Amino acid sequence: MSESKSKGLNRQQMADRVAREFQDGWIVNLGVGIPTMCSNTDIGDRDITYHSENGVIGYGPVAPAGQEDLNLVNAGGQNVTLNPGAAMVHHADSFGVIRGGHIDATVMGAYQVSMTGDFANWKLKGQKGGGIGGAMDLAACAKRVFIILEHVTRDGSPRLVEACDLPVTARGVVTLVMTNYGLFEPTGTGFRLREIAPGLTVEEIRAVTGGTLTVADGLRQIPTA
Amino acid sequence: MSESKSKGLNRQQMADRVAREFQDGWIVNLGVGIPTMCSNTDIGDRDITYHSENGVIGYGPVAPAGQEDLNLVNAGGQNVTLNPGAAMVHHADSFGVIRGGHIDATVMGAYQVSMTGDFANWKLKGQKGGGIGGAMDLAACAKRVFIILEHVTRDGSPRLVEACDLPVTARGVVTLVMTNYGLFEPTGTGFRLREIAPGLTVEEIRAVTGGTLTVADGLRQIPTA
Amino acid sequence: MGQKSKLVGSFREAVADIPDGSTIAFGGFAMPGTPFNLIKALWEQGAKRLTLVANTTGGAQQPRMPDIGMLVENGQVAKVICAFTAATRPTDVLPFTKYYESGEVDAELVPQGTLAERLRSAGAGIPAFYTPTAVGTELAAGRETRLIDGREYLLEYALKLDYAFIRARTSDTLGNLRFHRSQRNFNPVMATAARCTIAEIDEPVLPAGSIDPDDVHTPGIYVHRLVQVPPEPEGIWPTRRQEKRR
Amino acid sequence: MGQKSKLVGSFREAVADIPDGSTIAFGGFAMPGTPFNLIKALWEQGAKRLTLVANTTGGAQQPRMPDIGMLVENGQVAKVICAFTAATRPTDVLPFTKYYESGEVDAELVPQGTLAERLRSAGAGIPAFYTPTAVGTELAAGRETRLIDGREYLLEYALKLDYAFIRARTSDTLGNLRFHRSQRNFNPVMATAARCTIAEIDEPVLPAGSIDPDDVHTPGIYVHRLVQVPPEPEGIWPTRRQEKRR
Repeated sequence: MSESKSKGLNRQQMADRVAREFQDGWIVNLGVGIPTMCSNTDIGDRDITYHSENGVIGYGPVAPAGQEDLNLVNAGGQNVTLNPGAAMVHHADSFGVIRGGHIDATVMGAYQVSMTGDFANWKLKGQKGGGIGGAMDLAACAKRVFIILEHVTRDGSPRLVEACDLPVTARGVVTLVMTNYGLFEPTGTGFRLREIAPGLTVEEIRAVTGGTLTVADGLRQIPTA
Repeated sequence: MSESKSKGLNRQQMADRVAREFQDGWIVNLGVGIPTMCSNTDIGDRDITYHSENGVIGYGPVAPAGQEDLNLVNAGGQNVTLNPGAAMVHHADSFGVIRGGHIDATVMGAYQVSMTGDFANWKLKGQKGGGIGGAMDLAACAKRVFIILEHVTRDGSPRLVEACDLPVTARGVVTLVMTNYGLFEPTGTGFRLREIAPGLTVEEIRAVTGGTLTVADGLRQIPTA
Repeated sequence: MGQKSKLVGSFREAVADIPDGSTIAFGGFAMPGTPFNLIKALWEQGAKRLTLVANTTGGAQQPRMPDIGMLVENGQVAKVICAFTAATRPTDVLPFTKYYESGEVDAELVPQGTLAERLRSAGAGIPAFYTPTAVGTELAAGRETRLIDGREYLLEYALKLDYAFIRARTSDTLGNLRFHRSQRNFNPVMATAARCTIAEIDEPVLPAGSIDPDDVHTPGIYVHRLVQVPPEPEGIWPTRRQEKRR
Repeated sequence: MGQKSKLVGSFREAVADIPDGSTIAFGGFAMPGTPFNLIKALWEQGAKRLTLVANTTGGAQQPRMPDIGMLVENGQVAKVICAFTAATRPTDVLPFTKYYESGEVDAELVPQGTLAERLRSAGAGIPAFYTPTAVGTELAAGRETRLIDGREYLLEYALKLDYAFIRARTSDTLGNLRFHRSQRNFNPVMATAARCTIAEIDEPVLPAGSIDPDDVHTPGIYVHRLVQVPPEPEGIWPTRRQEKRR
């Protein structure tokens, strides 16, 4: 979310690692920002159908300049292309896809994720109103919720916390957390570090992570090639 | 409903009189049986859109023999034609048209109509189960419910009754009742005779009608030309 | 976009793994859009204790086509959820009726619009909704209603399916479907409500992406298996209805 | 079938009779399908105390197009029902925000899927439904929930409209509409939810019945007035988005 210089992975590298979680045949919804970059990642011959809230099922890369269809956008308003076999539906049917449990994974940005799998991404502290968009529907209904965020705030506070102090988007739904420091899973009492970014140590990460940090057996480093 | 010889109007004449109630621009749903015959009536240049439960909006007459599209039927399973500007929707959207209050009038057959506007048309006495189809949705949601039925049963009992003794399809919804004896409106305490069929007297009708029969000022005879 | 073809070689293969006790919906309204070939294959396959969902149990019209009544006669059915357990004309007797009246098969009678909406809700993740339909009738007796803006409404629940059998005119290999005219009926909503949707297709199945995305009626994400309907007599097609003698 | 043309001569004429206090929805998601010309005409017409329904209040992107924010600045708006009262990127400030924060304009923030479903329900005669969305959040505080099959759901009500402003690619004179690509978005459900739907059309309006009945996205029964969008500069069309400087 931030553009500040930070340790560990860059934005595309975070997106790449998350994209490699996608399994053959999945239907995936990518949120605005870093998540959108997942569709740039080469994950071999796995077939992924990308779904966008506005009723686009099966979109492809952003259209090259000059070849945009101005009446075709993804959830972020970018003019995208369509893959063969794409289909258009209206908004109520598109959220029928989401709410009906047909989305295998949704990837979203967030301000905070808690050790119990809550997350917050629609409202800042003290703000009146906010920007919900489709986040609450996706969070409550997708089979898997993957969150991508910078590991710490600009002032160095953890974003992986014991409990969110911002208004939550949904509770207990996050299955995977990708930060510039590593790949995590909420455990209920903290976070489990599954993979670590190059140049970081477990102790460095523990110091800026809420709850108890546990480490996966045979902790792997995230390839960034 | 019955094919027994009976006094007054024949089936097409009943349908004709009801069709003349349709106003320009109306969306109308016609039930199986006599109601279907309303679409044969010439009502001048009034534009009527006929809707069928299975998602046909804007159908026309039954297709001539040999020119049927076997994948196009009305609610009665007849192979119909389409008028210019017709549109197809699926079943949930078709009942969205109905339940959403977009049907100006529905015309249905019935076993009984009560003076309070209840009617019964899905289940016989002592029957287990029945045939509801779209009747309950149409009855509860159309702006106007018109019922066409023979005035008396085969054994001569009234079908326009004080209270239905058959299970009802909906309560308090009927706005107009067409029988072979005349055109009626339920009044709450009986029926008001708006128009009378040729060859019948008010007293003859009163004898076989439930509740108090009132007669419209300047009672007209139904033209049958 | 998933690019693997969903075409399977035969109706038999398409229904082979359906276990006893499944809940299966059949699309169709009168002849259009009815998956006659899949119904016949299920009859041959023999799965038992099925709960079947359709507009009607069939058999009111001539000629007789594969229908729920046939599966009931074959001892495969525990329960039927439909809008007709009897014909519209009380003088027509459905083959199903005697099994229902004897208690051999259970039935849940649902107004047609409520049936369509319960299926749509299952597909769209709406667990329950309110409807004005059937309020004040025997069907609402003892059930929960709610006053909203001064009108009484009945609470209805989503109807989830294990399998949907549907029929369409056109498909590509990914299962993007188009229906012809009133073939559409229940088919699109049943497809969304099922864990596994099997579609029989009238026309030769097209290469992936042959259908313009704006023209797809049912997106391929809702369709899991496709079978091409062969020409008659091997395949079963809608026929002209013959008026029954009264 | 109603055969009278619904085409009116100008955007001004199409919105002339809209009274103060109306509830009006605007279709569109980002630029596609947004009725820019009708929004501009409503701004010129000046109706006040409006309740407006849309995905967003607009103004997050460049170039600025006619949007709810403009009507708010013009003193026409009492309340907005939308999925964003603030931008996705907290660093973007929407023109609407200061009016909302000062209390000059009221807002009801609704998750996007719930908004779409509330509109669909209004059109389809479903007065209320349950959804898993927003359970456990601030939006559900103090509101009615229900446990169904062990999961908690929130009760949501239909959202009826007086007017829907929508935009489509193609129409015949009866208002049978086709949308191009993601132009579709909220437009079809808003059309069903409104007493009066006004559609602006990109391509020359076709004679009645020019669109195959299988290819209609929104049936003409849901569309009451049509206006042809003129070429630029008189008409307003989607443009390439310019990235805002950060």
